[in-house]
Amino acid sequence: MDKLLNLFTASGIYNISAGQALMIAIGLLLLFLAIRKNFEPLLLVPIGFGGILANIPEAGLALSAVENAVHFAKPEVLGMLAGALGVDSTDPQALLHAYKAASHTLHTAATDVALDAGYNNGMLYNFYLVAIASGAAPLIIFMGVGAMTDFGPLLANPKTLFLGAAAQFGIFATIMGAVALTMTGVMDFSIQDAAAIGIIGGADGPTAIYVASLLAPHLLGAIAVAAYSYMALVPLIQPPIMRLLTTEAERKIKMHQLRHVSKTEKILFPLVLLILVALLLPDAAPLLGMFCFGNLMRECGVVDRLSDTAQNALINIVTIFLGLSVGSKLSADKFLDLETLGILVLGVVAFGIGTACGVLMAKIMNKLAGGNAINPLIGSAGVSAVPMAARVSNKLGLEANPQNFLLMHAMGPNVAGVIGSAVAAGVMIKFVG
Amino acid sequence: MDKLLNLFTASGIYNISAGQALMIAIGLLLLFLAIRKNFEPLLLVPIGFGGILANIPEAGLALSAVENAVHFAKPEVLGMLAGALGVDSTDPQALLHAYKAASHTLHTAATDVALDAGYNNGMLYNFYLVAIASGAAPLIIFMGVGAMTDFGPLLANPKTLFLGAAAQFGIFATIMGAVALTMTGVMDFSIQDAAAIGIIGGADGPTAIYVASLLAPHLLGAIAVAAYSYMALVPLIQPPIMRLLTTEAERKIKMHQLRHVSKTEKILFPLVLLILVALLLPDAAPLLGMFCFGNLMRECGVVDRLSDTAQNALINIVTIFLGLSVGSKLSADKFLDLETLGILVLGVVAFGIGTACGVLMAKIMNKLAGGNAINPLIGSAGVSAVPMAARVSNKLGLEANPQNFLLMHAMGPNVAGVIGSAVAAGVMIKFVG
Amino acid sequence: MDKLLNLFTASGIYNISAGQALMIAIGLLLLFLAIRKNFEPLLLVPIGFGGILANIPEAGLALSAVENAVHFAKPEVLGMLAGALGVDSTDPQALLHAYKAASHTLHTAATDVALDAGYNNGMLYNFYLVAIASGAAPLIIFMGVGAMTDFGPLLANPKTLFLGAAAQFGIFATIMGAVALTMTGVMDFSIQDAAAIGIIGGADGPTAIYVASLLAPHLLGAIAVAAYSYMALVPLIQPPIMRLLTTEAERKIKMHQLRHVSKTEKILFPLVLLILVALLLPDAAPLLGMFCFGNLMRECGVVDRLSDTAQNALINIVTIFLGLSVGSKLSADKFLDLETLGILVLGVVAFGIGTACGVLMAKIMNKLAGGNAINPLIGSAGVSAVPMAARVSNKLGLEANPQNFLLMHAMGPNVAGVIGSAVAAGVMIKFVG
Amino acid sequence: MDNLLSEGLNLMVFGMGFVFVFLTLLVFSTGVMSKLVNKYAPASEPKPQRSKSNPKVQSAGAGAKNDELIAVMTAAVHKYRS
Amino acid sequence: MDNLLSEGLNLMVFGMGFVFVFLTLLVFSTGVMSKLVNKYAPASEPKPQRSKSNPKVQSAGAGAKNDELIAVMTAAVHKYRS
Amino acid sequence: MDNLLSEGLNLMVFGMGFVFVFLTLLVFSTGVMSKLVNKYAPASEPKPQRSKSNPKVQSAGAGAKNDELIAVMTAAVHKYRS
Ligand code: NA
Ligand code: NA
Ligand code: NA
Repeated sequence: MDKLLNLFTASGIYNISAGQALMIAIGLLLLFLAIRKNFEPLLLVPIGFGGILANIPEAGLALSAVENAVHFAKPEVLGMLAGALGVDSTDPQALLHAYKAASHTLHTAATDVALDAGYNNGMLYNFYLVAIASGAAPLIIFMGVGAMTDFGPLLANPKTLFLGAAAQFGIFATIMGAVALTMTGVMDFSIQDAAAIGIIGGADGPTAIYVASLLAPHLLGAIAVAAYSYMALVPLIQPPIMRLLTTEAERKIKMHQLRHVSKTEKILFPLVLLILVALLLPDAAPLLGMFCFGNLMRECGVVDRLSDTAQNALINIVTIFLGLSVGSKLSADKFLDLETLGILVLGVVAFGIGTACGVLMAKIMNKLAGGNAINPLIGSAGVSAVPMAARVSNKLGLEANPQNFLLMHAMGPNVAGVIGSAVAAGVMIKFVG
Repeated sequence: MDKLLNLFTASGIYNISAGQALMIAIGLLLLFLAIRKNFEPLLLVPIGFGGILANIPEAGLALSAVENAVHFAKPEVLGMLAGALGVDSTDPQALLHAYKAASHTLHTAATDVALDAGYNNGMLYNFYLVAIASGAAPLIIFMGVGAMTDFGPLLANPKTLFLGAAAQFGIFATIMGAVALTMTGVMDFSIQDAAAIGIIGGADGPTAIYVASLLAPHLLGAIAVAAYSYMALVPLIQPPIMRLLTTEAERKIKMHQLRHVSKTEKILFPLVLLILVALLLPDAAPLLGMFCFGNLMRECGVVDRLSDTAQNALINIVTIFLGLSVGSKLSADKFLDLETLGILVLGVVAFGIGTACGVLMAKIMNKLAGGNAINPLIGSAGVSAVPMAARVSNKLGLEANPQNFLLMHAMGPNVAGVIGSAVAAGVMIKFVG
Repeated sequence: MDKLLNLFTASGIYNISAGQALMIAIGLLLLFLAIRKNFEPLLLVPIGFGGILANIPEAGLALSAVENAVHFAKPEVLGMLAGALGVDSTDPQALLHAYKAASHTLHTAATDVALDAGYNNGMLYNFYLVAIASGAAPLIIFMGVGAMTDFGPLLANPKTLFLGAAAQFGIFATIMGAVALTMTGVMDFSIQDAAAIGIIGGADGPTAIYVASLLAPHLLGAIAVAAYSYMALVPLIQPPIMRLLTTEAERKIKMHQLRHVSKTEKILFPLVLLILVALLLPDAAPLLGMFCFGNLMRECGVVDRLSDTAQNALINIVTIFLGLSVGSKLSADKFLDLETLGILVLGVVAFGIGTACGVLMAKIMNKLAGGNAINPLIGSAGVSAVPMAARVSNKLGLEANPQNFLLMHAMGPNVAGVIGSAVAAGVMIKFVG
Repeated sequence: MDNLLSEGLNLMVFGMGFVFVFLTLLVFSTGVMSKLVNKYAPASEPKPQRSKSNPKVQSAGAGAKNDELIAVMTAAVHKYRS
Repeated sequence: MDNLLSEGLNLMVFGMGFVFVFLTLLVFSTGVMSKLVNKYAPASEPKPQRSKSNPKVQSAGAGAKNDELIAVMTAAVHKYRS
Repeated sequence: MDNLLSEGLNLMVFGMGFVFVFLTLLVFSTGVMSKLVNKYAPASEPKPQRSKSNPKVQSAGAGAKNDELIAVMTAAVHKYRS
């Protein structure tokens, strides 16, 4: 009878909090959006599922050994944790607070206490350590993205790189938005938080996760969910802005066919980019280095089996664990917060500003080029969100003129946007990391 | 000359013990069974080979750094190990005993001493740490199994879940068998050992390895070998029991064709199962969570590349290292023990009881349904051992009536058995973990 | 303004050293050789790229947390590092020296200080830890090579194993070369260094990396680059030696067609080899054990999906990280050294001596067999460098006699050379490891 | 000893009981789910798979030829991959 | 607070500036690279791909048949791999 | 120094010796293994591979056509996988 009671008091149904139930519902919503609405399903299926797992009451899948120990709150364990962390109180909240702020050495000491007491890291927490805290997963995915990227359209018209630069203004404007929210007392973001939130405007999933894991790991869940959701919403977010900022005549501009780009140029481009990174912004070296490496494997033509693996088995494996790990940050106590709301609002603003700046830059470039050379619609593709944003440019072009195929022209700014946000990421890591 | 002597005294032929020779022979036997008799070769080839590697004298491939240090037994190292572990004696056996019982902190201290003295973990020990001690490999394999499982037949006839429940009685009966052996003084199993042995009756490899790694890691080798061997022997173990418990008339019963199951049902099923787990048995969440995740990836239709990878590259990679890691537990000093014999005997009993209970439950359900609706032969498939047990049901059905195709009907209880044993695993982890 | 200056003083262009610029040029040269000249591109593309990444100024991608902390040289951090490492001086060079020589415990203490101070391992350093320092990557690649190797030609004519033995003399002669350079005061190699350099003569990449990582990790970069470069140069290095040592008549010798080898022989061979290793040379067990395991998976015919994965996804993934990790050892401060020059010279000598000994042994065997049975050209294939060396034998055979196809005959000594150098590796690890 | 027995009995009774409770609830939930799905989101007719390629193929030759084609292809693919 | 504002402004100005500087340099370097490549290592005519297999195939049947073949094969391969 | 020389010599002599001893034993063991296998478990005639599909294929068309088929398929498979 005792056992039965034990089983019941340890069950989810007895322990579930309103927050956990809500987060499970949010996880199901993400799955619905991914499966039925095709919202970036490769990431949102694992993230949504991981979010549900992270909120299973009493399972502690997303908690570290120390957090699990605090959750079960045996007085003698709490006492030893307080000793290890050097705090006076054995209040669980105070312990968790001290644990989060702890240096590496104190963190290790607390972990030793928890392991000695028989508590373990949850499964998702281990996935998080290996995939994200190590920095490995976003970098490996970036390598795979590099191996999937064709820089041909960019090389045919390198000036489209300016569009990829302009669209990054969304990132930096959003930082100011976060600063403003803090200064008006609505929210409380540090400059690191603000930078990590801004990167949502980069419209590039792995970059956002990488930056958030370095600058603001406690916001990672909300930032990743916002980044991928808005990337999926690009076909809804961008068109009104693009129509507002362009005239019908501009949307009708037909662009010259792109020149043929030789194999040698494609091989040399990742090396040129790498050397520029090496000379100017070492902090972007991990991201752009892996990206260039993937692209070189693709183009060099002598390591096709490695390139194949980087584009398939390896990126798929890493995506599964990255998604589950991001999901682990959707636990109720971390996600259900006013800050998450702020992040979601700021994120969509970032997308909008980036889109607008890309279009405006394209208009300027068109003016400078005589007014009939560059269709401003390709500017919006500079936010990245490859290849969705380029398709949106193409679609609006076709609406204005059924013979106006902008897809290849928009691929240039589109991949430029990936480089641009990785550069922006490097700057932010350098300044506030 | 000195060197030559050195080479000889360090060679395997000079150091091999009778136990190691016997275990190498057992490894070769497992390879023979796997390759020539087709006994679950995907696992038994790596396990058998790992078993041989683990018994190479002086190579210490399956030993931790501390065990290697104790093996070479330099007095000053033994002294420091004794200090680190807080024991008085420097007797190797006493040290090993203290090391096995050590808390995390003492374990780390001993490992530091061994590493400082220049000893290292053997290759297989490292594989074991990464694949099994972390809990990752069985869970990833379960995800892949989920991605390979079609719940269509189960959804068409959900009542077959009862067969998957009944067949788990083999697990719990075996626990009592292990308890009885201990109470009569024949063997000496703790309740954790008994539970881990019982799980062999679940007829599910990854579940058995997961449970054993949590409850009784010292029995892992024998339990895994028993589980996979008996799964391979299902076509020999089950038929006599099935014939004994059913009448010719019952075996001739033809079942109705299964209804068509819609895509939406298949997508929702893993989520329904996940939420039940979340509400009722959080301790089964890692196993069933990963299983449901794999199945959702399979059925949702929008992440086929992840599902493909989970079913192929990823599960194959993990299987290789899981098998070698299990093999590392076949070292002579751990495997050659009276307990192993007990485990092998109890395991086959568990299979038999599970089979019988499944068949009996099917008979009861058939009676309740009017006597001509459910062929009791499909009950035996409830032990899992997918898809072997379902094929056995089909084969006996065809023997009784050449037009009686039971395969699809038996697939329902077959996959139900996987769920059933994972639930049983969760209960045991909850109660005695 | 301050920020701008900050950005500039932290940029690569401000900080780059002549050594780093030179190493980046060497990385580009390796990429050129790999991509344009087809020098073992599967390894040299990742190694070359990793070498460039490792030399990006200020990025510290190839440095450990402690090395990064020392690089930025904050006085209080240096003071704490000196305390942790137990040295008096806070001079960066002295600290790095003490760090390299530190025991496991001191190493951990220094790492804790660096992590507490906010420094982290560089990306490539982490790859190195996981892939090479753990020993895993070369072993997994060896498993994949085993799964790709057909021992049929060797089994048809097992005497060709002697050719694989003779060609290993290159290894041991090179050790004496390194000893001689040290005794004459030109360089300063320890016996471990000499052994690791010698293994270049084994003409087998993973073996060379495995041995170097155990015996002389500081020389790993140069040894790996030399090994792969010379393997790519086999068609240039070997022919003059082969022509010098053989007569036109010998080169014209046609060999008997090889007998058919049964499946059972192919399955048993890796087991026979494994048991010999177990009995005679436990120190070669990791390398040859994984090799035999891969080959057994290939030949046994019941685990094709594991064998496929070992030959494709798994080996490709590991190759990517192995290559980048080796590249991390090409940082200017470690690579630009007189020793590297010595290694490059000794390596080519090793290849030459190995080739010569293989040919001479084949001549002796031909004499003993009556003078018209064994074409001495197949002896050079005994160095391994599979399958390049066998192709060279074939090419020279065809030059002498357009009907003389030696390829299959040369495959025997070719794979024998792999076994031979792994055995030599085991002996060296045993004696000086 | 006695303790071990009672623990074992407990584990058997509650364990087996829980497995049945859980799977009974699963039978029930699955049934409800299926009913709801078939009521509110009934599946369209199960489509004959690969309907697009079949006509093309059939217009090009008899069925026997296709089987043969597929057999050869499978062999080729198999060879390629192994 | 004030500090946060100035930090944010700094980050915006220098960050955005740096992104433009970097990408401008990349435009320039890429242009130089492309010019050098096309001057010193001009690409040969872009070869029509799979030119070797095409003649063979075309001699063996009409183009329509090939499409069909490839369709069937792709399906078979797809089936095989999934 | 002297020590290094003797260590080097030792390593060379014993190392090379051991490699020869080991491979000699391997030659011997392999020979014994092969003899036993061919005596007690002689291989059946080496089967011409794909003998099952060949007749089928051959009845369906000339050999030349098959080669062509396989060429196309290999190309398709290659394309599919890369
Ligand atoms: Na972007
Ligand atoms: Na089961
Ligand atoms: Na060799």
